[in-house]
Amino acid sequence: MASLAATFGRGAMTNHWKDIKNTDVILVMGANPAENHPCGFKWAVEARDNRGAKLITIDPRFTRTSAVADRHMQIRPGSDIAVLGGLIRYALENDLHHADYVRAHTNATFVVGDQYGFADGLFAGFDEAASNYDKTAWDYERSPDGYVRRDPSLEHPRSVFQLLKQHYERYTPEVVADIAGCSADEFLRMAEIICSTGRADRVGTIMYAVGWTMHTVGSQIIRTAAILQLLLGNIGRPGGGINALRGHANVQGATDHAIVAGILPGYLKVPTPPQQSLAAHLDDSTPRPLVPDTVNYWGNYPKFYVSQMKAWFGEHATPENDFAYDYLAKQDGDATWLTIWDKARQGTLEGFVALGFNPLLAGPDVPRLLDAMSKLKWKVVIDPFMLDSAEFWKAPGMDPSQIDTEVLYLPSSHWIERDGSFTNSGRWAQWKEKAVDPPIGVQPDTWILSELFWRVKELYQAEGGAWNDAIQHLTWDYLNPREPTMVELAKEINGYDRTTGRLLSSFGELADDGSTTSGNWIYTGSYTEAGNQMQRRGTADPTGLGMHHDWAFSWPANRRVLYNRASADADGRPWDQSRAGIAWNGREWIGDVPDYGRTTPPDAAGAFIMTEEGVARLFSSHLADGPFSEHYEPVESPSPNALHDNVPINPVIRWYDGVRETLATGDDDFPYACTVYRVVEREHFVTSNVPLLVETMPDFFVELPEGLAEEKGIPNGSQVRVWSKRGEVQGTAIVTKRIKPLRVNGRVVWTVGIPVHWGFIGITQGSMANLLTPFVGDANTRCPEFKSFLVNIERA
Amino acid sequence: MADMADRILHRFNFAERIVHWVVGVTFVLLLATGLAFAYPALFWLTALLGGGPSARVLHPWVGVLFGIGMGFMIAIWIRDMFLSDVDWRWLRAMRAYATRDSANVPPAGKYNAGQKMFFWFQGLLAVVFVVSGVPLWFPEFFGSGLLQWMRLAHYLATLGGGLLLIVHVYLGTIAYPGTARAMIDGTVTARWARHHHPGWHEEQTRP
Amino acid sequence: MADTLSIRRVSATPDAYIPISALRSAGPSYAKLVDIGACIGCKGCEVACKEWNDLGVEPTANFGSYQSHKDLSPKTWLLMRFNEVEVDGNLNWLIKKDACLHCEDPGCLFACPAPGAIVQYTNGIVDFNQENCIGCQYCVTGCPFDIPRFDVHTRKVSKCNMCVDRVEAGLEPACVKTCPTNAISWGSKDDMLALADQKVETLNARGYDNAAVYNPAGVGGTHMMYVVPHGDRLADYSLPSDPTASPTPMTALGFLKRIGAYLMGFGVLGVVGHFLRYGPERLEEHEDHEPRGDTGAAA
Amino acid sequence: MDISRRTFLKASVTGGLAVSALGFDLRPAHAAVRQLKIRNATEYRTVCPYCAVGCGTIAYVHGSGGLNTKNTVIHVEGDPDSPINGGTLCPKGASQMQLAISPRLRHQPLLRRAGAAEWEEVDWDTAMDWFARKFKDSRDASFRERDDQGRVVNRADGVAWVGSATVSNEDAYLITKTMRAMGLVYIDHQARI
Repeated sequence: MASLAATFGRGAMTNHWKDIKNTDVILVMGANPAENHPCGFKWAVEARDNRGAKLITIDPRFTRTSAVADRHMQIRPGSDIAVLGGLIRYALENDLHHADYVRAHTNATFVVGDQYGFADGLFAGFDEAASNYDKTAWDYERSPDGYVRRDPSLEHPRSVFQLLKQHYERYTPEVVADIAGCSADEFLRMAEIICSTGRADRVGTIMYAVGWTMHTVGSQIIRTAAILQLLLGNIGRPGGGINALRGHANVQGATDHAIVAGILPGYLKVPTPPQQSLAAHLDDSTPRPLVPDTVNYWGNYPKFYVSQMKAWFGEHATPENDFAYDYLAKQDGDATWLTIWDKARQGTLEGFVALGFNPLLAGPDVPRLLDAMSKLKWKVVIDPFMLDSAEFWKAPGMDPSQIDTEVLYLPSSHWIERDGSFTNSGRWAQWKEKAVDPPIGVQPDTWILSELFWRVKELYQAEGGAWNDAIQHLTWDYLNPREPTMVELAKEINGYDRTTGRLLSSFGELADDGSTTSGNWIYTGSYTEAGNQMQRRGTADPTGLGMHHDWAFSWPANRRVLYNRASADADGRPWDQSRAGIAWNGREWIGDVPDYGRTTPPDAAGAFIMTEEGVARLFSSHLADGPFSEHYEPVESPSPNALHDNVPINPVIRWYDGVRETLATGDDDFPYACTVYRVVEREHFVTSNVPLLVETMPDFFVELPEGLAEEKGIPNGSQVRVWSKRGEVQGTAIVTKRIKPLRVNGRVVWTVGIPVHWGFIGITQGSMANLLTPFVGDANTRCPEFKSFLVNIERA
Repeated sequence: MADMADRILHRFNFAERIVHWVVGVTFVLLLATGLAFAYPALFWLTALLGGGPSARVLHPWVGVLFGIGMGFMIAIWIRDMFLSDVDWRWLRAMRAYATRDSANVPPAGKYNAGQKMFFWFQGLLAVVFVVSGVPLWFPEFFGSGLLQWMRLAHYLATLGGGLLLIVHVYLGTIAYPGTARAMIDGTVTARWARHHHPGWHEEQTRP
Repeated sequence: MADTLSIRRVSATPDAYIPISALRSAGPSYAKLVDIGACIGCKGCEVACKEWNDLGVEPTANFGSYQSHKDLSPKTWLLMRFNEVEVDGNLNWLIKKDACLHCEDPGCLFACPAPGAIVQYTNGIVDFNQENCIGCQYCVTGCPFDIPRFDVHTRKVSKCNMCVDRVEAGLEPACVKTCPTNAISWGSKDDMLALADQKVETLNARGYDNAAVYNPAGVGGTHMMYVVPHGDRLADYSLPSDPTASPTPMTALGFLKRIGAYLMGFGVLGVVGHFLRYGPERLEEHEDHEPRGDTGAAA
Repeated sequence: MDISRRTFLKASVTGGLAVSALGFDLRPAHAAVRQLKIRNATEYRTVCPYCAVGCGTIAYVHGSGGLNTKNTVIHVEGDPDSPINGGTLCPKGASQMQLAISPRLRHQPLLRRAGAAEWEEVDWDTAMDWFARKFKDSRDASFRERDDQGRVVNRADGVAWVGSATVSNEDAYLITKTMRAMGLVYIDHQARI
């Protein structure tokens, strides 16, 4: 999501599930929605059958999505940027981009400073010693008025448009074919379909998921796609967008509410040590407009931050103490998933709590995780089912007597035993009713969390200890303080006017003087004086576009399509009247909830209100690894980098200790590309407790191409062993026509695939896929590289 | 002559009678339940074997008994059942036999040609029953095309067996009194023997 | 009794026994339409079928396929079959929902000897009534699609009943309800035929020139129909190209049974007639006759 | 041959052996249609717990909710009103009932001591005391009010909290609020997008 925010200002699926029915072209890449989001995928099939939309898949495998697609192109895992870069080039070379849109709604017109450059696989500003970029090298050029210089003609050689053209010039169909292993002809056929939407009367969508994020260049893959969609004028429009398909019921909500390193609820930023005062934090975190005509909505950051502190610390958050600014920890450096495990492995992390999560199987590099877990002093696992992570000391090959980690397992209640809301991938927060009470002996998460809070708080009161004002002063004004209700929490998230005590109805009402509270500003409006908006069940669809404004609540402000100002041209006329997102009627915007002032005239500001540019960023300095994307090979690759073998892999990857030694080098011990995925019958690990699902997909398997199976003497259905430099797995061979050999840089590359769903606990057991995966992540998000690594294979 | 006519001759020994009745009883049960399966109007006959489901279960097992009985029967009697010249003449004179024109019926031995033919037909049908019955017993191991033909064959055998049974029972009971006792206590009167099986009678009464 | 459950045919029961009330109202005729071109093979229907009908779980093992079971079973009435086929150089993953097609002329029902074990409702559903099933498996033999499965433990045959309990309550079958991509549709047979034509047109427009509706005439049409993208390659979907409810041996058997009934009837009448004409044989009458002819053969 | 089996039935009965007028009772055939299993269930509208499509579902529950009763989920299927899924569910969604009432669900807190080869059962009170004690001890041991450069950081680096993308927004919010107040920064969940 980092890259969507870097491009558009918000990191979320731009459109929503039902909106996909409005499209003309669906590119499914880095995702397999038929497998992982079947009920959302129905809208793609609907578009295909009812609108004649073209449904195409680009994937290392012919998937169940491909089974109903119009075309499928097989590529090598990890070659996505090359393919997407090739599409950008194709669109620009053939003038297929939506010129009016690009001029009106992107930073194509912006002029970049002359210090910027790209050569030999490196952008300007690379610091070899620190392995990172000095991003000031990517700054825009300023006019004398202090604002960015713009060239509406797009002719300026350092205009973003020209730089973009120049940057992707190298991604010719032949280069794409060489890197991805497809044929140039097949690529061109795909390009023709995808780039057919660069017109006002056509619109295309992209569905992606972890097939893109789980790479060392994951963020930049998505950036490339976002650039493509901007060039084709597909962002903000019904039927368009770049749609991130999330994989758990409330990934979106849990991210919005920031169970994530580095952010606070509502994508506010976690303070850092250099920001020693609230003013310093707000100054760093509040962007300044780069052009005069931008809404720059993040300019309201102080209101969101202060309101959150008021929600959390109430009367203890005062102007005098910087609204309890020091109550929150200041984070130094990265604190994500991989870093947590690295800290555990180094022994600096003592305790680890996993709630509703099975980290051992969620990898990567399970042997390393087992080592890290064994070094913890204590670990608590909270889940309705027993998890492999709770019994890691019983994992195959482990000797419990050698492991001193104390482990507590707490059985918690289920989704069906609680009310509350889930926010789906399309940002719809939907309230669910509690159907039954939890069984005797089981406690709800809220109870467990409250008990932990109270017992820790009481321990501090009884015996003192480290500084704990924040704990003592944390607002906990629930009717039953030992178990807050979901409604109480929902209202706290929404926020109150502290003067009147009334629930707020919009984040527009938030103030930075402490007079309002809001636990999460983007959810303000979800539980108002009019009631629980997330529980609404109105099915009316007056636009016919499937927006359903009366169903549940869609953040922000019940808006269904993000950036919908861009669905209309500079004058506020929809690009396509039959698929109008919003339209200017001379007085106000009608249609969807406008992502713009309701009565702000079309020419008053740029369409992308969350960026300081006011427009979407084709060129963005918000990612660590470049303002444009560049193809880098996976850290384990069967091929040299065809573009610049001196910089084969992403140069700004963060390396953890001892990881490089666990990677296969260019030798032939590990000749095959391997990728990991889900199957529809399972969802990660919890489904190993569901008999009907175990029945439909019982065993761990290895999917391998017919030719490779023949070469290796592996009959279909036999047992095979697959091993990487880190570990090995064994499973049933599914010999398939659905994976073909690819010709990459002149040599044949085979791909094998394995599913992620098995562990040593469950109705059936099987190899853990993450025994194979490397402990390395994306340069921005540190999302692990699960999708492309090297293995060898033989008959077991 | 009268004493002589009333003399008792031993026609079938105990083993033969057991075999006959095993085959007879099982065949009647099989025929009844078979007809029940073939004709919905006769489905009530399954009650003989405890109703539909148990009739379906038991019918093949009864069939096994029938098959075993037939096996013994064939083993015991086959040597006596080859047709002689007299038998061929007998067959040509069957109409005389049926119309009680005994003067024109060639003299039979222990078995007349009709009985011999009955034996052969019954043996042939038994083979058809068994061969077609096994697949129908275990249909899961056979293709439905084959099974359909087997059903047809099984039915044809049933039809043949049923018709034979009608004639056999009729002739063995009310049409020719004194016959049935041969299969009850194993004896016949010399008179009966002399009339129906003069050759055999002569053999038995030869001093 | 809802009209939808009016009985149309009952196994091993002549039409004369169907109550007049059942014939009075035809009621709606339902059909399920499976658009193979929209099926993603997610097995949602397979699971929903098992869950709704409480069929129970069977141990399975991966045998080198995405397919869960090798075959239908008494506990698996619906099975997604996966087949990878190359057509004109293009790979096709043919995924077929295998379950009872609910024939208009049901071969199973015709073959069934147990009265009331198989019932066809006027709404088109062919249902097995296990209470009356005798376990002979003739229905298995009679089915041109190889659908019914015999349970060796209960000695009964079972198959998809089109969720007749749901249909009777005004709901669609569980598989239809659950299908994520709307690949299974439900409605009156007429509506489904019309929808099928539309879907074929859509497929034609997408380049599937041989797209076809599978509603085979040999069984009088079916109440589960398929829209098949490659209508010229039915075998790849394991769909018989010319199924029939009356295969030759069964037709012959039907004839022979009629003749056989007469034959056996005449057989009985014949011996009765013979007895009436000739009566029991009285040996005393023959006392004085010695049979003629030699006794050489017996000697 | 174009003679249906039906005509044979007719013929064989009418013209065949003695026509039995026994009369076949059709009632069992009707009764065989089992009653709708959800007919007396209470409906609760909820959301599928698996992926992030957010399919609306209806949980069918038996039990009146009376003082002496404990209600049970008997079936879950799609909510036809939902504009997202329109009542459809994938195999995972369609089998939710088995997730809700699985015999594999645990009802007992368990503690594994250092070096132990097996779990021991503990009651909730002991478990939560243990949890709070460990949490506080590690927080105390790792807490830093100021970093090496003397800057206020108020941070506890000794404890990490992960999860979860499977809890509700309200629980997620409470987790963040509580753990941030505790001074944790090592906070993450399943988000990989």
